[in-house]
Amino acid sequence: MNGIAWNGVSAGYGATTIIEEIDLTVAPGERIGVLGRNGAGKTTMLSAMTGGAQILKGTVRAGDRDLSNLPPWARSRAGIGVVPQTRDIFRSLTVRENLMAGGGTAADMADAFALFPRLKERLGNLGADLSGGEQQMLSIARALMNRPTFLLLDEPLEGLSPLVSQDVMAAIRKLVSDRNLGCVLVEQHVGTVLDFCDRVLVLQRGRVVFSGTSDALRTRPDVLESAIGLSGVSG
Amino acid sequence: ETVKVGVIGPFSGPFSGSFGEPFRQGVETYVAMNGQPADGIEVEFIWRDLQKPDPGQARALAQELVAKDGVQYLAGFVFTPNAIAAAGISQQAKIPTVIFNASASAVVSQSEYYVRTSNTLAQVSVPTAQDALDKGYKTVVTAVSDYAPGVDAETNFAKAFTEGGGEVLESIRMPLSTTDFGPYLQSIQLKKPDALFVFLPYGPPTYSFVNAYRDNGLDKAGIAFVGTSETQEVDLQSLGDAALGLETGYFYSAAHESPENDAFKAKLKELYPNAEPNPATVAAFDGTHALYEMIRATGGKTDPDAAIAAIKGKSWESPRGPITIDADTRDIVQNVYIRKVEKDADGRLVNREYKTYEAQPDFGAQK
Amino acid sequence: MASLLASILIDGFAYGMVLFMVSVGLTVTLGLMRFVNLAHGMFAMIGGYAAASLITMAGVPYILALILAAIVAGIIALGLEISVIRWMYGRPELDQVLLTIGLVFIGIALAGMLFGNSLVPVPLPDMLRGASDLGFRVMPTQRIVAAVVGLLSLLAIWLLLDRTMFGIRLRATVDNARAAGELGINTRRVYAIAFSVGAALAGLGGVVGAELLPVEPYYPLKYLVLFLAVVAVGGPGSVFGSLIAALLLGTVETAGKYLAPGFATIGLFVVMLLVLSWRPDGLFHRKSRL
Amino acid sequence: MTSFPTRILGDLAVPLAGLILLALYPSQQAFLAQIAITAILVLSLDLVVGFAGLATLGHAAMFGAGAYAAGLYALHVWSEPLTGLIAGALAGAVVAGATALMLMRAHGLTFLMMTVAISQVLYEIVSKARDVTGGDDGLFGFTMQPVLGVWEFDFFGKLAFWYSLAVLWIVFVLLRRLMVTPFGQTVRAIRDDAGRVGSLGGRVYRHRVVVYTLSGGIAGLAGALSAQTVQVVGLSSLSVTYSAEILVMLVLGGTGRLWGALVGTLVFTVIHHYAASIDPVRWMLFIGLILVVIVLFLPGGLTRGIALIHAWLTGRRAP
Amino acid sequence: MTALLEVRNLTKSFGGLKVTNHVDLTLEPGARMALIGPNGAGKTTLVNLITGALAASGGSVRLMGEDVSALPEPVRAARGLIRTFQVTRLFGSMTVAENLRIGAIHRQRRSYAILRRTAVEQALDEAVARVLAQLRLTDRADTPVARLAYGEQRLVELGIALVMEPRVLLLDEPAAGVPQSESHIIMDAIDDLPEDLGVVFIEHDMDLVFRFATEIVVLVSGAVICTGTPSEIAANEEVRRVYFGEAAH
Ligand SMILES: Nc1ncnc2c1ncn2[C@@H]1O[C@H](COP(=O)(O)OP(=O)(O)OP(=O)(O)O)[C@@H](O)[C@H]1O
Ligand SMILES: Nc1ncnc2c1ncn2[C@@H]1O[C@H](COP(=O)(O)OP(=O)(O)OP(=O)(O)O)[C@@H](O)[C@H]1O
Ligand SMILES: [Mg+2]
Ligand SMILES: [Mg+2]
Repeated sequence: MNGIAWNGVSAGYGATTIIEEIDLTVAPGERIGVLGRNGAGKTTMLSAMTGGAQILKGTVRAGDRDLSNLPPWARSRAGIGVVPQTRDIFRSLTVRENLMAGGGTAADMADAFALFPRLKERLGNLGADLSGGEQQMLSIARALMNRPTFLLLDEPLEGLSPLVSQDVMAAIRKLVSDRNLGCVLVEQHVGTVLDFCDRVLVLQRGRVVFSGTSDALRTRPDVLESAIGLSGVSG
Repeated sequence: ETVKVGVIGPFSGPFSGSFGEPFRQGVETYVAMNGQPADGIEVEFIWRDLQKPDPGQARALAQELVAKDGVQYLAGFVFTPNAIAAAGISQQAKIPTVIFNASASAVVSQSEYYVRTSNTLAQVSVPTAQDALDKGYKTVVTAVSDYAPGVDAETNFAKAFTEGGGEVLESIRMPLSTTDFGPYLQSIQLKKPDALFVFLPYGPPTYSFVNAYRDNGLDKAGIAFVGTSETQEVDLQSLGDAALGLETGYFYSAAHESPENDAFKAKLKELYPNAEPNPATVAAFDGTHALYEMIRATGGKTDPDAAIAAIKGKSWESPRGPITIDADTRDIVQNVYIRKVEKDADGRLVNREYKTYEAQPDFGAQK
Repeated sequence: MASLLASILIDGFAYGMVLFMVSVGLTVTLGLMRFVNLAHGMFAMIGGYAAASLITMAGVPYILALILAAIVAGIIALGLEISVIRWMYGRPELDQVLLTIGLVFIGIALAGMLFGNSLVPVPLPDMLRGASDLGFRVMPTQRIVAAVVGLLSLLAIWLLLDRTMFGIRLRATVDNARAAGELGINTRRVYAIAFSVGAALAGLGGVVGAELLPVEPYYPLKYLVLFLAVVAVGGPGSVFGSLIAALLLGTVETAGKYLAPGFATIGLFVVMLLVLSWRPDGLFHRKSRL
Repeated sequence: MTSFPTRILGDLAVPLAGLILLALYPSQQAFLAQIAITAILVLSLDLVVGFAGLATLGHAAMFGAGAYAAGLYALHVWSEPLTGLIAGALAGAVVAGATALMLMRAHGLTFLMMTVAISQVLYEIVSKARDVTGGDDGLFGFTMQPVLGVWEFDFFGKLAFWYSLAVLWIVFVLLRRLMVTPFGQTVRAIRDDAGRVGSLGGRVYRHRVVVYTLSGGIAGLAGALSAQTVQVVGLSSLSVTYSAEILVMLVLGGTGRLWGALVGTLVFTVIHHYAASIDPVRWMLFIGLILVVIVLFLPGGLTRGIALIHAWLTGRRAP
Repeated sequence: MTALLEVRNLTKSFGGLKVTNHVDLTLEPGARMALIGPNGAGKTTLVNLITGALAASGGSVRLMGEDVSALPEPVRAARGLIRTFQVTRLFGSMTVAENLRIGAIHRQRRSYAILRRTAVEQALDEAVARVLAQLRLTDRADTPVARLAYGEQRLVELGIALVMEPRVLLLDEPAAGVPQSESHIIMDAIDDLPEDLGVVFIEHDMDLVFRFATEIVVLVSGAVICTGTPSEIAANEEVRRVYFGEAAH
């Protein structure tokens, strides 16, 4: 088994437990979606994998390795890349330095610019001077620089214009097939998730209330209604 | 009978090396040499740390020593404001107090129970000015640190020097925080005086100044160094060869030749192998003598007026030479020696005395 | 007149280079790492004591002692970083203030116990003692050494921070440690290295500055304001800014000494106030958005 | 919202603590008066550091200004204490208000260094004006009339203690009230995000100037108390070192909560006092260790630590 | 009837980059104007210029007929020109209710009040409670904002603006980061605002834009390329090419 896995994970901040008993395995080349209301624990679930939230019970693993007690940088080197919800770009570094910070080659840099031509134009600007969408592009590009084998995307489309959003989803789809990338997508737009993902996890108050294929979820209006608050899925 | 003496001084902090430790060494050396003041009377010293000028704290410590610890005498005090803040307590509670350092002229007059065994700046700088005139210097520039003792030294030196027919070309007051003295020395060099009169606090400023005096070539340019406390023993060895040949006028040199000084130095070395005998040590040593005199005169009983009467006008032979407590002012009268830094037989630097101005009073009190 | 100006410039430069040398390490720890390191002077002091002991007790040559002193300061700093300072990075600045002041108190007490409460000279070799003749006037040779060491350190740090991946990683870590960790940067190691490099530079400064700022237990507190002034005026994090600030402040104070001897300090602080009112982020600071 | 009895209890805490201390140290009233005066100063510092979020190393400038003003007032104008307090408070407020105009646009290290520069300049001026201020020999030679014409200043510091305690009490109660007013809350908001307050129509600069001036006034009040009870004013009352010392006390106790200022002052001075009389030479080592341990294990200062322990004992979450 | 907000010829460059290029806008009372455009088109910058957070290089801003171009940001805000931030900016040490209270204090001009008066307190509490209820945050009132999930923080961000009872409200991506299911809370809150109020909102979610906007302005490279009703914009090929792609129906 060479995927990443949450094994019975309960996690939170300080003494507060936010998510409970999460089980999920993501194989290379697999696309998993996570849905849930505000505060359901989606971000916390990803943070448990990257090291941002404390694991109170269970383990997170990459292949046979238990990552639970490793520092964030070691988890990253185990192949886990992340696009955080708050973007977390380096505001005082230039775009180029932001991209270089995590490593990567000139070829990776060229890939990044192919995906986001806008970034190339802003190469020497400080992260803080970028527009919201440009920061989001930078955050995605930066996560791809050191060629992760698993990519955790926390609302990667926030602030991106529709056209760019489409490009980003297409690019990630391509990476998944080209590099056999495993991918977890947290996204507000249910349609996008259902279209993109093989399997979907629905969280409600920190617990998994649904786990199955996208198509299976489409046929469960009760889950959509109670856990996501939608009566139907629009395009 | 136990007589308690509260000693207030900087036993920690930046001034502990130049004052706090010497105070303690001076007192304990005296006690080791003389035992208890009399049969059946035991002296107990209570040490209280006061790092810096802080009148509020000084007053609080004095009050506590008197009210809680029940001391009969106070002693110590490096900084003038601290001594002045404690004066009220000394006066009202009638606590005879021996000032080990605080050197403004006004200090002793603040309480009728104050006695001083150190010096004032006027006391040392007036004879130093006379000596400069005797050496034939016609023009000087004065360069002092810009604080009360520096200003006292400057005004008294300048007054004596001009009254004796010399000319002060310029009076420079250097901010206390100065670390780089190069520019001052360079501009002094341009004035081409015969000599340079200096006063700086102990420690780092003195060290930097003396080194800068050499490194900027003033000695080679023939501008003589006229100082007071700059070569005192606490700094002397660290100044190293840069100090060789410097001439100063001050009240105590460790190289003073007398049996009293030899005995004092021997005992000090025995108790504190690393200690240097220096003016602050001697001031505390003599201060302890003054305390003993008062305790003996009162048989250890609380009788402040008798105690203070007993010390007024007393003379004795101190390691520094003969000294007297003036009967009127309760301030010290002592010799001022002109010294030159030389190497002794062991290659250590010493202040060699070669001229004496006898029984100098506090000239400052007269103005 | 011309020679007065020349003197001001020369002495100002010489003094400024010493200021730069003793403060440059702080540009790294406070400016770049944003760790409010009031213990900077302690590492300078450690360097000074190390050099003094090596020279007087072991007879080590000056230049070698200089390098060893920097290494000693760096190693002690590394030990401190691993044991206490590491826990302080994300913490509020005032906590950092309190901790480093605590360290300074401990350092002062230990220095007093080990080396006595008086100053300890760092003996110069004969070659570096005395004055060098510049033709129209002389200048202490020792200052020339300080200037050279200062320029070399400037070059070294500039290379390290602006021309290597280490520099980018350090700045990234400081900017957002969580994101840096998530990108695979070993933030702990980056911090530890940067902190001990900063301390080693302080150690160098302590040795070459010892003629002006003599080594004694209270060194860390006495000159703290001086170190901070250089970093603040130069712009935190800018090594080059620190150099300019040190030269500016050095020259201003020197000019004061020549022109209005009693007011040199006031002049220095007034200029500092003016510069900081004019450029609240220091002379050299990267602007960032709202 | 705290309930009525707790609020009253909070208000009574200062005189209670004063009485307890008096029982513990019956013959050290000058020392206790020092603590009370320092506590007033540290409270005023908390306004700037804790509530406005501006770390300063120049707060003693206002304390010193108040002290010199009160001293000069007693020497040359009138030696009545209460008007002297007002003179001191005004002097502190004037110095703070005037410098605030320049200072309040800065923050962080820049602000810190500007406060250092200002207090150094003031220090140099006072030190040079020897004829007026006595330079570093200190300002002395004044005596005070009885407080309210009734209570005489005694050399044991009895009156000094009660007098300082009363002023401390008033200041503490007023500041506690101030912190929960709209003004107090606005100042806290400015500390969190000044730009955001500006976008809501708040005048950040003006609020900062007001807080700083107010704080300066209280610092000046503390200075005046010190001058009146000690009857000597030293240059060190203006020094950066003193500013640093009170900052350490504040941070030790915990910033941003008035209790912290009181606890920090008390703990620091008492430890210092004991450590310095037990071992005058090595007390710094001891205090240094205490500071390091507290920062490492009680983040946020003593009062935060107390809150954590209290929360743990009562099984609730800490604030 | 004068327009609420009139922007004329507004211009701004950063270095060589022209970020706002002779922009004209008119906002009538009751308008719900969506400002859309590609990333980096200069939308946020435009908001910054209108509120005075950034100084314009040229052009003028009139608020209810009065030229406010020379006024600093707080003064414009005090006259009812209120904005939210694209990246949430809350008072991090405070609870949700306290955050809103800061807004209320400024709205009611009590920021210099150094006495605690019951009447004042009541008025403040009422204003806060009203907005809390509107945003369904009442049970989060005493939670420190630092402990909120991102989406909830977005709600508070909006709440601070609402409590200000603005005349002109500029919202920079108010619904970004809020789940689809909850974004209607935000949009409903905007809908509930008094009729005579003008709202400009920047938004990349085309569902929301077409559902709520009465008027759409498209900004590209700092310049307004077209203005129109939702149906006009949806039909515009140019806009589709540079911005929507497949998204618009
Ligand atoms: N640093 C923190 N400390 C304490 N509690 C937190 C912290 N961060 C988040 N929480 C709490 O954890 C819960 C889940 O938050 P999380 O960010 O995981 O939600 P989410 O599903 O990602 O929501 P959103 O869609 O809004 O991003 C929320 O109730 C939040 O209040
Ligand atoms: N201070 C600055 N210095 C330099 N360039 C800047 C600065 N501020 C903004 N920019 C640039 O101006 C352009 C417009 O930025 P703005 O934030 O207004 O875009 P936006 O339309 O809000 O985009 P988004 O939808 O991505 O938030 C961007 O390319 C940005 O990089
Ligand atoms: Mg989230
Ligand atoms: Mg934007």
